[in-house]
Amino acid sequence: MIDKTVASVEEAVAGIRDGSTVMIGGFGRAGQPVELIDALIAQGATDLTVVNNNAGNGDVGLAALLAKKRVRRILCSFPRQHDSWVFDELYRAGEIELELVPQGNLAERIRAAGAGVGAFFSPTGVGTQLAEGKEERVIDGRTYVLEYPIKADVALISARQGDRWGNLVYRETARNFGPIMAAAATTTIVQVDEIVPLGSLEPETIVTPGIFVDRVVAVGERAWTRGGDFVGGVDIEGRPLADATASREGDQ
Amino acid sequence: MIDKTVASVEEAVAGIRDGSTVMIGGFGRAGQPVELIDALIAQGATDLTVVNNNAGNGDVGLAALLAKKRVRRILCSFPRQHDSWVFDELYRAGEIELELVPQGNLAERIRAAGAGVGAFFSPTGVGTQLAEGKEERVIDGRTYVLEYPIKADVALISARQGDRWGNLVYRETARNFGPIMAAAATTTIVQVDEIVPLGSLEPETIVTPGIFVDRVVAVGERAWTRGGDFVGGVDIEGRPLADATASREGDQ
Amino acid sequence: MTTDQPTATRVSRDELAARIAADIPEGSYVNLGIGAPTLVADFLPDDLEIILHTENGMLGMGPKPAPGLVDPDLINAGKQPVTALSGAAYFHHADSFGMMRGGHLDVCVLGAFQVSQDGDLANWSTGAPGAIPAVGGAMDLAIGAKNVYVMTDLLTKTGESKLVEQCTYPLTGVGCVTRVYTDHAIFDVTPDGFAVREAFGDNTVESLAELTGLRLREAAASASSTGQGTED
Amino acid sequence: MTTDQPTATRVSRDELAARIAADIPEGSYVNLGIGAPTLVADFLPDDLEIILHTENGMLGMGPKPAPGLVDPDLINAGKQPVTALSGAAYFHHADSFGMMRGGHLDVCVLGAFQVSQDGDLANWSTGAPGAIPAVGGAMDLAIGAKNVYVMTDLLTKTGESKLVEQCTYPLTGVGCVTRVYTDHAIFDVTPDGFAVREAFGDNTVESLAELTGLRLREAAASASSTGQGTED
Repeated sequence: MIDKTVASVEEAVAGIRDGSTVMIGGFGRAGQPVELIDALIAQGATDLTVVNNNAGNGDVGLAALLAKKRVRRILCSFPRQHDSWVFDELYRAGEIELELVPQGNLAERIRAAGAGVGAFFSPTGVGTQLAEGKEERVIDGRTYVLEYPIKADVALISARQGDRWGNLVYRETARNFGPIMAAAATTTIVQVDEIVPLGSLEPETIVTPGIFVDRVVAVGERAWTRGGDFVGGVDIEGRPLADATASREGDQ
Repeated sequence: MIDKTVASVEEAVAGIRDGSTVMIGGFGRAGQPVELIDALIAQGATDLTVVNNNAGNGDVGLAALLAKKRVRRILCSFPRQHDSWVFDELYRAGEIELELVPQGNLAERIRAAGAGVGAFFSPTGVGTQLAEGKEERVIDGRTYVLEYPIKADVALISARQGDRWGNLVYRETARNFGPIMAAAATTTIVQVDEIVPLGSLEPETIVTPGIFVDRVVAVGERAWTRGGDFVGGVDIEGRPLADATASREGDQ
Repeated sequence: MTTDQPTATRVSRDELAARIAADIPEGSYVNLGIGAPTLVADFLPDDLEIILHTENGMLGMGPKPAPGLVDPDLINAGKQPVTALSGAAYFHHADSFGMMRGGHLDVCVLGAFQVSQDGDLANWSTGAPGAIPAVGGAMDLAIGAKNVYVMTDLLTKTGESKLVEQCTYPLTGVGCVTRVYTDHAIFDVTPDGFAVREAFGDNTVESLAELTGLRLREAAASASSTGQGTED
Repeated sequence: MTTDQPTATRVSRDELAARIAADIPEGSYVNLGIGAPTLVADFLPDDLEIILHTENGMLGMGPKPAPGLVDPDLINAGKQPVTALSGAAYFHHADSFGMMRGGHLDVCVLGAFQVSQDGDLANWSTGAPGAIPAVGGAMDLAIGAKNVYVMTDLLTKTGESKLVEQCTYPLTGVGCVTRVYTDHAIFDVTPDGFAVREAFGDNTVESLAELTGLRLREAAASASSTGQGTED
């Protein structure tokens, strides 16, 4: 029997080696594998290269991983946010390398890695600083730059449900980088709200087939759903609204 | 109100011009837009370039379009089948041009067209006749050949259900080339078993978003489903089994 | 440019958003960039179906949710909570940017630091030393629609024209902008530089030329409007 | 080669299919090519989960349907009717071939006209003048799995070896074959050419060398077996 489920986030992140390239899913709070990132911090792997759309917010999750100096290099499209002080400080101190990649090139380069494409010509970034030194080519009258795949040793992603074969479905815009990162990494580790019996997921609607997935761990339902249905009652970061806050918002 | 639905297959294929490149979905019988192909034959456009996995079977559908000498050139991966006599004869007589493309390169080149990729390096076909004259490059120790997008003026595809925005869902392996051809053509024309009200298709499970679709026409349920459920009673080409045939098969 | 120009008529940001909204035909697929362009959504007529794309993986984006119904899984590219309309569809990031890069969007509305008369756009970096660079989807959006509209004040806070002969800020995209909506006037980008499509209030081609320091001309009367998604 | 060799022991096609099936570990993702390789499916043990991929867009392919339950929408790459197992998933052609090209399949089993000692495969065209060329997914399959197994008779009907120093037929893929299962023996492709992993019946390295006209050696005792899908 194939069983990719594991019992705990500790087991899920076991064996991630120092020096690994680690993709981390999510765009904002949506699809961020919060529990897996915390487990990676506890696990201790260091000298990492991280691929993520951002470079961490506040003091938790990816920002906490950065604060512990576990990350040597980061590839992302948007490291500068109002609360990205951890990255900002490391960057200014020269303690972290940054490869800034336009978001669409980031996505397509990750997709290329999973799909076995050796390199591709992209129209994005042509004539800008971010294409400096890259090979250019005019094809059919339009200028493109050559972009290479981004592969990873490990992907940490979040999905709504998974089964023991590793088949996954996502929720709304939390899908974002999950499916392409799952395919681009040697070992793909997924946290799901819920593990469902094999056969529960409709074959037409599976977004990530299990072939791309190595380990699945259930971390429980998000605060804003109950029994799979959206119930709200949280802020954009997923924090339950205090009663006071809720009534203030209600007044606006 | 956006309404991409049209009332008839005649209306659906109206305006296809002589000299067009036409993509036709399907792999075997699965996903073949039978009714749209028939309508295209009746519509009369000629001097076409056709992109399809095969080059027609028997005397119907694509084979009938070929027999009427409407197709100047065909791009496909597998033109030779036990019943592809129409193509065979035209090809041997030098009356049709063939660009033979490995199936995975065909799919990826179509995908590249829809996704705005200028060209890509593929490992498929390297060192073979089908890569002769193509640019080669060694990337990360592996050899690739440069492949270019395949665009089309028109795509004719088949889906299970569609709504008035053009959102589509497919059925089983009939999905095949549909989603990528929809994105690669200037005008995408879709036949569906059934047009459903906007909002009936679950947003998580829509495979082709309406942005890629221009016209949707309902052609009625396939012979092997009833009320959307599979009922069988047909052969692999979708022809209803005669009682005699059915009982013979039952004996085997 | 100096700041002691006589104050010309300007339209408010809301008025400008309404003006852009009015130029978007029904059936268009539209991406509204982060910041001021987001305002355009508030002025799209309720009785017209215009489909909003958000590059983090959705078509058919609806307005912000009611209080208490914020869904952290349902956000726009600016990471603000949104809703889904009937007919919405979700997809992953590569499909979403492929949709853009493949030229399937009709209109994209973006902010700008500068737009050159060749349609070059600078909106991602001021090039200030020591600043943390961040590009997000800006470069993809810049090249990713049939019509790339810029929404911006004509002048910076210090009175310099954002329409320029050549961008001095780092570029986001080359020759990509098709039209610029400013608080003073609407400009088309043409092979001969900027053409004034509509001057608001007491602005004239001449006064705008003076404000921008550019050679300007009037736009041809019936320039083609925004393309439709289908080619029927 | 001549046809008057003493007849060496051969295993039947079914026996060979069973032998290949026995070499595929549980949990493997496997694509079985059109023709003889399809037979392997019949010998995969029912109590082991091995997931079959068909390049026309499905993982978790099951056996052929019961009579009267043929579903024209549910077919394999050979256009034969199949079924879907619990846990199956459908996807489009670009995703399906990306899955292959990206190296996610563990095993692919293919037929062959010829295999060279460098692992080159020829199985798509005899190069006969006037023949209609057709390649299908052959070239993608050839480079699309961690282990590419060939299933074939060792000799052609006229007694020529299909294992060769260099292919004379048009190539399907270069250096892609990892192992060849024949009716006479199993051969590994190594940097030093073919190594006999297992000789059936009265075949020996020497008799096989004579049949093929190639320098052969015995395979190292404990060559690594098929890789698993995960790296745990």
